[in-house]
Amino acid sequence: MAVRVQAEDFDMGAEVAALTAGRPSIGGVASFLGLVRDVAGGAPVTAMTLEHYPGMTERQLETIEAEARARWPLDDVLIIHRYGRLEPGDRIVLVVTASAHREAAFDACRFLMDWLKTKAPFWKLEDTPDGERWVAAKASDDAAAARWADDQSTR
Amino acid sequence: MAVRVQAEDFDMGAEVAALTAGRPSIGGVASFLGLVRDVAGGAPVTAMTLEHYPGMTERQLETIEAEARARWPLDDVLIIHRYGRLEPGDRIVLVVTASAHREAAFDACRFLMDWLKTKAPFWKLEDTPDGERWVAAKASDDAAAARWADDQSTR
Amino acid sequence: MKVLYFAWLRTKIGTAQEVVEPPAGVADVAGLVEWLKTRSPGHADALANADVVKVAVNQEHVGYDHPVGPHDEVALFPPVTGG
Amino acid sequence: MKVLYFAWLRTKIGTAQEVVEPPAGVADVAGLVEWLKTRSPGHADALANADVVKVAVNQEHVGYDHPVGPHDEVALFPPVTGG
Repeated sequence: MAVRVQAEDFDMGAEVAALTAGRPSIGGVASFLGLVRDVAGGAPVTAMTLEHYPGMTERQLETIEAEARARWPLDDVLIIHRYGRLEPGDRIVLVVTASAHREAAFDACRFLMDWLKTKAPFWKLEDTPDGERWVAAKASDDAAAARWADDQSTR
Repeated sequence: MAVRVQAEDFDMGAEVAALTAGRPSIGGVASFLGLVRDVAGGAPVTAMTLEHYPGMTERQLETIEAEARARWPLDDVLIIHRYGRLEPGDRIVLVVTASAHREAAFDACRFLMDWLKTKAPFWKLEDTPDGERWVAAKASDDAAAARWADDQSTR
Repeated sequence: MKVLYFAWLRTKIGTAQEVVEPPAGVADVAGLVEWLKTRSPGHADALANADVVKVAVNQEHVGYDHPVGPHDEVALFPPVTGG
Repeated sequence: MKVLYFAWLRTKIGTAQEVVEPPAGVADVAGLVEWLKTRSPGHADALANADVVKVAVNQEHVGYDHPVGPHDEVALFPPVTGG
């Protein structure tokens, strides 16, 4: 169980190396790294501030992680999500899933990102040339998460 | 276009950092890291030697990469595959896909791994307590690759 | 009862959290939200559209029919946009 | 014509590559494989089951009906197991 909510940046290579070190039962590690883009909805973004709900965020991420571990045979899971002010190119989120086999790692990683997008209490405020703008939730994220609710299979 | 076939180990964190540096159009990076397991088919594995077909390997990986770029809007792709003698816990393969959006990155990463497993000319020889053993191809890998041939959608 | 506001609910209402004592008739989230709307024009504006106001009670996502009591921590926020 | 063998085809046949001059009647992969089987018991053993012998001509995956000629590089190998 490893869930971290932090303002600080993280080192993806070091995190994956630490997670896999001395564990030769792991055959595949799937990862997703989310970065701040410099454009959103066609408009330039100069910075972004991630607000969150301390306490609930950690609780929600732990719930999501437990759900992934119940669904797939995972050797380990790591979720890191940053908050605070970030600039284009900065790392926002890292999800790492390790399993004996690649199918479980891929499925679990995608599941975690889809649920994190729709359940973890974070809100993005973008700085644009026209001022600050709260990011609207995307219907496509709801649809992505919903497919896991409908489908208990591993794809 | 970045495909590397090498005996040397690689640094996943440095590779992902180099791929994303100065490219704020990238919003999501999906990765898959394959490692040598210490067990296969229930039997212990003490080492593994990866044989390949120099020339054809690079050509095949470049073909697979071009196919992924044609199917999904990718900012970049990296495929590294090692050959030679490896031990449990050693890194074998890294596939990294970068896109503005996570769906394309996830789909392309999985596609590349599935096709790499069934098209790239590598063969694994395992050292076990009972001697050397050539790894048999898995029907599940053929099935995984076949689903991309049948299905032009992005899942 | 402690009520927390996040993102544009927070900026419209002008506070991140407040301690409130709703009347005895307020027994669930729906009743609480209706009562909160009467506290200020900012509250009324922020809570006008229930479709975009999500709720957590004691840090768990819940629906508008979830009960609320004096010792609960109730959070109101727009749909989440992390990841 | 250059013929390459990989993995257990290589170990059964005892060589990684050989330059061969098949008779004029050998025009495709299927014909080449049949002729190669006559070269030694090791060849016959390695090439006995076509289901597990895959082929590349000039470094492209092909089927047994693919033509082969004197200047081609033909590789014979088991199903791949990389990744």
